Amino acid sequence: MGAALLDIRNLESFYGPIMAIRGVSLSVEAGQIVTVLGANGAGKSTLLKTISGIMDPEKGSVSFDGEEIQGEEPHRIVRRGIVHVPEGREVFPLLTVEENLTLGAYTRRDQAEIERDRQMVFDYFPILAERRHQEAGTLSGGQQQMLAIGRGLMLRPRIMLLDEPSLGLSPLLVQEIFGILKRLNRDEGVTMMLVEQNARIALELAHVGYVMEIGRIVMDGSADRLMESEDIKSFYLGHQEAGQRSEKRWKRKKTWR
Amino acid sequence: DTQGVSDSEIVLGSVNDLSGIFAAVGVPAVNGANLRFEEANANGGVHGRQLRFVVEDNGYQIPRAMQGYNKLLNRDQVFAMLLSLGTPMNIAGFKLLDPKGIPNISPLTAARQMLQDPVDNKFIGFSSYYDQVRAGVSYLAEEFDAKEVCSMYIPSDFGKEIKEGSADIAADLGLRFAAETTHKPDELDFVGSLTKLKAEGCDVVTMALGVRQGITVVGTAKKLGWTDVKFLNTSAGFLEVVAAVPGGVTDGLYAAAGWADLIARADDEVPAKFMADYEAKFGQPAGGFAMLGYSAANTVVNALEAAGPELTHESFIKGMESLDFFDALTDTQITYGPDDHRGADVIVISVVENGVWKELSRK
Amino acid sequence: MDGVQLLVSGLANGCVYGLIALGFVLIYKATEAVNFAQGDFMMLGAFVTLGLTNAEYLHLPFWLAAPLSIAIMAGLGYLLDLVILRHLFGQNQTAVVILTIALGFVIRFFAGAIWGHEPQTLESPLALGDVQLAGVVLGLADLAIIIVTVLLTWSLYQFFQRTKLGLAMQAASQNQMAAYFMGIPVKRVQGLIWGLSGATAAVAGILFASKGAIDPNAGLLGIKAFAAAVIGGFGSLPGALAGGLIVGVIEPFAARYLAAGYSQIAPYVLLLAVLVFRPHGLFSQVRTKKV
Amino acid sequence: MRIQFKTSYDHDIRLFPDRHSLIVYGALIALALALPLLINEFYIGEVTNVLIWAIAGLGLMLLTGQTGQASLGHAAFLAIGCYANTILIEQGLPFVVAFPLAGVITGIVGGIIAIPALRLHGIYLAIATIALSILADDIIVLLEPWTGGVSGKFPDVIRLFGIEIERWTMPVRFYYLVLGVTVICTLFYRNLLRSPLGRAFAAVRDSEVSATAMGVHIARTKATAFGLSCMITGWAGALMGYYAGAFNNETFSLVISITLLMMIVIGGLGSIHGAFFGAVVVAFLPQGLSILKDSVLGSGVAIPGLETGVFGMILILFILFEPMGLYGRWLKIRIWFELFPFARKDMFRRQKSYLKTERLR
Amino acid sequence: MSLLEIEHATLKFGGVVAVNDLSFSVEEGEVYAIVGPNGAGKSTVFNLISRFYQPHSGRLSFDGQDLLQSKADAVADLGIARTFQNIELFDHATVLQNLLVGRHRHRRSTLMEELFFSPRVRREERGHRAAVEEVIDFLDLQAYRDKMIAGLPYGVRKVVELGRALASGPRLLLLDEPASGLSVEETQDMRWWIDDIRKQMGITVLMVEHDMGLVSSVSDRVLALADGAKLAEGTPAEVQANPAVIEAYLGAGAV
Ligand SMILES: Nc1ncnc2c1ncn2[C@@H]1O[C@H](COP(=O)(O)OP(=O)(O)OP(=O)(O)O)[C@@H](O)[C@H]1O
Ligand SMILES: Nc1ncnc2c1ncn2[C@@H]1O[C@H](COP(=O)(O)OP(=O)(O)OP(=O)(O)O)[C@@H](O)[C@H]1O
Ligand SMILES: [Mg+2]
Ligand SMILES: [Mg+2]
Repeated sequence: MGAALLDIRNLESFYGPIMAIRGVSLSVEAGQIVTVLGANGAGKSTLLKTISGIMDPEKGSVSFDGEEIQGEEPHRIVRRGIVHVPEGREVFPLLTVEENLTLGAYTRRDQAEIERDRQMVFDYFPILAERRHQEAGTLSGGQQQMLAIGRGLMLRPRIMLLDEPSLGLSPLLVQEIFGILKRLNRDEGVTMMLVEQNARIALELAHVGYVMEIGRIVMDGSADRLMESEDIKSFYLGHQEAGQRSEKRWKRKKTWR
Repeated sequence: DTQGVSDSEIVLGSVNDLSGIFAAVGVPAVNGANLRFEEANANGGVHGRQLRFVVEDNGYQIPRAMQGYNKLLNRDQVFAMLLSLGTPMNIAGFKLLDPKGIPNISPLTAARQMLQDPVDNKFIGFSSYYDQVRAGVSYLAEEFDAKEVCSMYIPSDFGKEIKEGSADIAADLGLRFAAETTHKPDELDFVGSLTKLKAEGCDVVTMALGVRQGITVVGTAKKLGWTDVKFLNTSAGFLEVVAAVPGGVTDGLYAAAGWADLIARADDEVPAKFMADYEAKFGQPAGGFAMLGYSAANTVVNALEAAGPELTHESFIKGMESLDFFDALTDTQITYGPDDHRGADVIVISVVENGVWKELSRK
Repeated sequence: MDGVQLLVSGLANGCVYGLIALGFVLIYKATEAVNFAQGDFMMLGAFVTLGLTNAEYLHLPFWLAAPLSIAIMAGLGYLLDLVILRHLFGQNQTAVVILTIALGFVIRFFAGAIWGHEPQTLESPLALGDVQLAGVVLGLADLAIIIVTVLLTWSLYQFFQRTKLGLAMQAASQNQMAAYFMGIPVKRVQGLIWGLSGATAAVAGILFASKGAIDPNAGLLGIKAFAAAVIGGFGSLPGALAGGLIVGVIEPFAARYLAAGYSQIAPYVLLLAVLVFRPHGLFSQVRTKKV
Repeated sequence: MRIQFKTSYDHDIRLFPDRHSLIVYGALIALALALPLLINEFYIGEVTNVLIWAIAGLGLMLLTGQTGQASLGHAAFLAIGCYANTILIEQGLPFVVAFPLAGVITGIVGGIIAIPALRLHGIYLAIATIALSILADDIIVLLEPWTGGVSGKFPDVIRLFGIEIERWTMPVRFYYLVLGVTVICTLFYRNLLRSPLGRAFAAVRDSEVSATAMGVHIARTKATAFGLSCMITGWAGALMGYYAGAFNNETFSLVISITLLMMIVIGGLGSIHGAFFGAVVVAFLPQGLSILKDSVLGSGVAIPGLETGVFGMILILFILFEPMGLYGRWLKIRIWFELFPFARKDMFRRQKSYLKTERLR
Repeated sequence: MSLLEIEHATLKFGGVVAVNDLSFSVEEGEVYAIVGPNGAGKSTVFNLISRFYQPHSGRLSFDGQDLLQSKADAVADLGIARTFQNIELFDHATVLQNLLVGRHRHRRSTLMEELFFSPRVRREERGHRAAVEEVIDFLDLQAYRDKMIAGLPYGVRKVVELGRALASGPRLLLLDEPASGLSVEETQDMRWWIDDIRKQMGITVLMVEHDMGLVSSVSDRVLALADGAKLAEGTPAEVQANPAVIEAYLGAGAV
């Protein structure tokens, strides 16, 4: 494998007095797809936000391409080629679909290429082409999610931070999107860091996986190995029988808060 | 022992507008008064007492004014109030001053209520807006055979005084009070109002507007080609800047006020000295309100002298009532008496000519 | 003939409101903040020009002083954002409202301290001379105001509609985080818009001062311009102009035909009426949320 | 660190959440009652003024802090309360009846005015209320037969159960009257917060859509909030009238409206404490500056607009350093002490925060 | 008579026909699921029932009453509660307060009583609180009771929203994608909760969901929508096997 493109060391992030990330270290190598799994509130989104500069870490470092970037203004980090597709479809609600996409290419100057990429996004998601003049805020939930992903693609990133890209998408589209991600990674060598609740499909796509619990990495390894792990199976892949219900009821919360 | 008087000091107070819409009036007046008090203090004070003048800024708001009164009366314990600005503020202040018998001298408003009952502790420096506008209108009626009197005003106590004065004098002289228009302080265009007044055939238009607005009105009328009309200001608009607007915009504007303009007499000895002193101290040229402040302070100093070393409110009021002197600065005779709490009775009528006020007549 | 004269002067006047309203709308469009000091910015712009060009001050030629003061005000606007507003980035907009109100106090204080409280007149070539046309009189300044306002509105509109930066500004106001994800330097973009609104204020100030005298309280006019912007649908540039024109035109007609005591309240009654029937102004910028 | 053990649901319903706060607020009331023994008339007057502003602040806070509707026209409601009270008393009603009624009338007028205003949000509401504030001035002039127009009115001495109360000649009595009203208004506010209506206010503020889905009638709730807010404001207005001793069309100007809004933002939106903190700043700071100026520059010096200018600068600093208002700062200080010595240095460092458009309703 | 009946409802947004002559009915006591591609009009159907949107044509009735007679804020009074696809909570309030707002439709106290906090208000407050505590117990939200919404993770917010709807004591519960953003484990919980809601509380559930596992395990009947019109309706197995549904929605890999 190549050198680490993204290297995170002992990262700590706070929301006021609340510590959301408690010393996380991980690295993503160029061309890899890395997935981060974890329960709700484990700090996955916070980790991505800290990498993309939307949040400032209190301790630790984030290096991209050998340069430390933690605490930099987020727009500078974007210009380095890190794009963050956030959780919960943060589109520009009063701008049209087309304008949203145009802004995706804000940092780029190559007009012809931009046009080509826009066409590519429209090919991926024909509904967006159909609705190109509709205000993004009036799109359905899933359509907004498509727009958010498409807008991320317009940036031609070197690494994509994807926070629950499958949120609210139909099963068919989930398959399509993961297919697109796979192709992008394989054909264009885009590195990815993927946070997903749908652990199965994430592990199928990823090369490497990390598991986070209450702000810490508690497990890591190649995706195949994780897929085989019993803990992962029972907690993230849903390998229980229906009859386990009563037992599950009391041991349901595997971590106490 | 009277409040505000010690063996070494007399405290005088003022609730003034140093930051609000009448700061252009309050600031120079306070400066002028300070100039006079410093002179007095430099000469050893009055009967050995230094004068201290405490000014509270009310920003032309009543609640702030009341805080100012609270501080001046209860904390600084002032002996008398001087040059307080604003009709409603002064009237509100009377509620406090009257029970304690604290004198209110030369308030910076020419409303008639400044001499309301009980009158013993109230002294004003010059004629009221009401009288000024009456005098002004009669002069113009006589001089130019004006028939139709009109009025433009801000709906406030000030505007009301002017409007009532205009309507009353019109009735008294057998003229017609033809039309009126009201305005907001932030209005900037008067084409509509002037068109209306012109259509009503006004010969004289009395004005109770902001200074800036007054200038615009006169300019706009000229622009509209309406030249056979006389605009009349009162002391509130009797300012050098009004006369000095470039391009002769305000040429031909009349004003009836309780004093004579300063700049026109800049070569006379007393005004010249005052203007030089003022400019030296404050770095700005002196104007009418600075002169007024100085003159009011001067009156107080004279009254304190006359009151003698045993200073109480009674003796001070006696002192005030004994005054009768010629004030060369305002070019007026200042007389007070037991039944006369108004200093200068004269009303000076002037017109703008070549960028300065020119005195036409006195009543 | 009266009617035409009233209309024409009303339009000229309305352009002044429109010009200040443009400043409000610019800021709102790009940051969703409301700059309550916009009127005071205008006053300051006028005084800066006056300080540069009037005989008793620096006495520069007007055509040098005007662009210079526009540049100075643009710089001031940018600096204001850089030094003060940036610290409030991401904070509730009411904080910005209060801050700009307080800023208005400070600006008035400094203007009063530097230029005094008495009204002064700008020595402007636009101040002298009228244009007569078919019995209708219009000051040179009025004519300039109309031309400049229309041009400015048009070009700002184009700027927001056509350029990438204009689009980025709108994006930054709708979702600051997402704008960052696009690589938009949100803070700098907002600084630019404050600079731009400072420049607009200077233009408004110069033209306004050419019409009549100015004093440190001239900024009070901002309230009426604010009303104009709201009538237009706060956030719409053509709306700002339309709102300004409406307020401007209603005034002379009200003054001409309504009784004293009622005429001066006409613009505000109109404003309330517009809001009752179109709660978000003529060119509404508010949408219902899709859930 | 203080730990509360809650042993019944009543715990969250109580007026005072725990013994500690009962003691603190009890002590505060005792101090307020004993105040006239401790300070002179000048300061009693100032404290009275602060309390009147605090009542007005509570009124506006209820609207802006609780339902998220910013009003820049509350001076108009101060005026309505003030005039209503004076006119009712002139009509021969006793103070005990006239004063509460004045508030209720203001509330009703406010509620009615609110009906068209309900569809307005944010700045649209702000400007509509600015217009109200400006119109109030002219309407008072036009209603001269009742209001005395520009000449204004002078409230009579208050007679309450045979006791005469007057601001200037008997400042202590007036202080107690204002204190009483303050306590009552605060209680009302607190009661609202712990009952369904108070929660409906917050619901309307945070999400109109889901409030509707939960069965909250948006328009009625907003109108109620407006009405209640105006009622409290009306009382403050009546007291302000007594405090000033005279009032006319110019008394309750737009500047007062603006000051009120500034006050609650600086104090901290959405909390009762905020109204009081804000009142202390807004009502006492100018006076404090004036006293300070006297001692630094000498009382004779008049620098035009200095106090307002400095006031503005101090406000800017307040907002810069604590955009959440003084109450926010106060909470932090308290937490710091409670955690002592475990507080981290940068515990309260602001994490970056981002805004989203408010143009979606 | 069905609990909820939709007949020939149509709604257009400009050129987009979001709901196209759609008819279906939900029986008392069942769990009825709506599936369909993104933009099929599922949320729009919910918004029609909540009376946020006015249909261009068609009839809606609940328990025999014409729904179109009710305003949006009166729908809760009828006993219909809902959650939102994109979470609409009261962010600046605690979980407890959010749930208590759910009780709003049971408010009986008057303004006067609340101003003076009369004994009746106190009594009612206790009642509301007790009801809410049951919901908190049911959904395991104890740990979050006094937390502000603004700082909660996505998954917890989803549960709080469900809790708020439950707190109102509805007859019909509308759930818009209850499991989106939840982990496998939490989805499991959701499944059991929905089961209990139906069986123990006797509440009818109408839900929109993309997780076919959840849909097939809890729902009695499924409606598949496409372009605002009915594509298929039947048991979960029937709908999942329908070729049109596979083609438009599930994709080949899902069979
Ligand atoms: N704005 C905030 N203020 C305070 N605490 C927060 C805030 N946002 C998140 N947190 C806390 O930080 C922790 C991590 O949250 P984060 O959103 O990163 O979790 P996550 O793993 O992405 O969960 P999810 O699957 O729900 O998206 C959570 O415990 C949450 O309570
Ligand atoms: N206010 C609106 N203006 C214009 N079009 C709208 C509006 N609301 C919804 N639409 C359109 O109506 C269609 C149905 O939207 P709806 O939100 O009901 O979809 P959905 O089935 O819930 O999809 P998803 O699974 O993605 O949430 C979409 O194509 C959407 O773009
Ligand atoms: Mg997350
Ligand atoms: Mg949907």
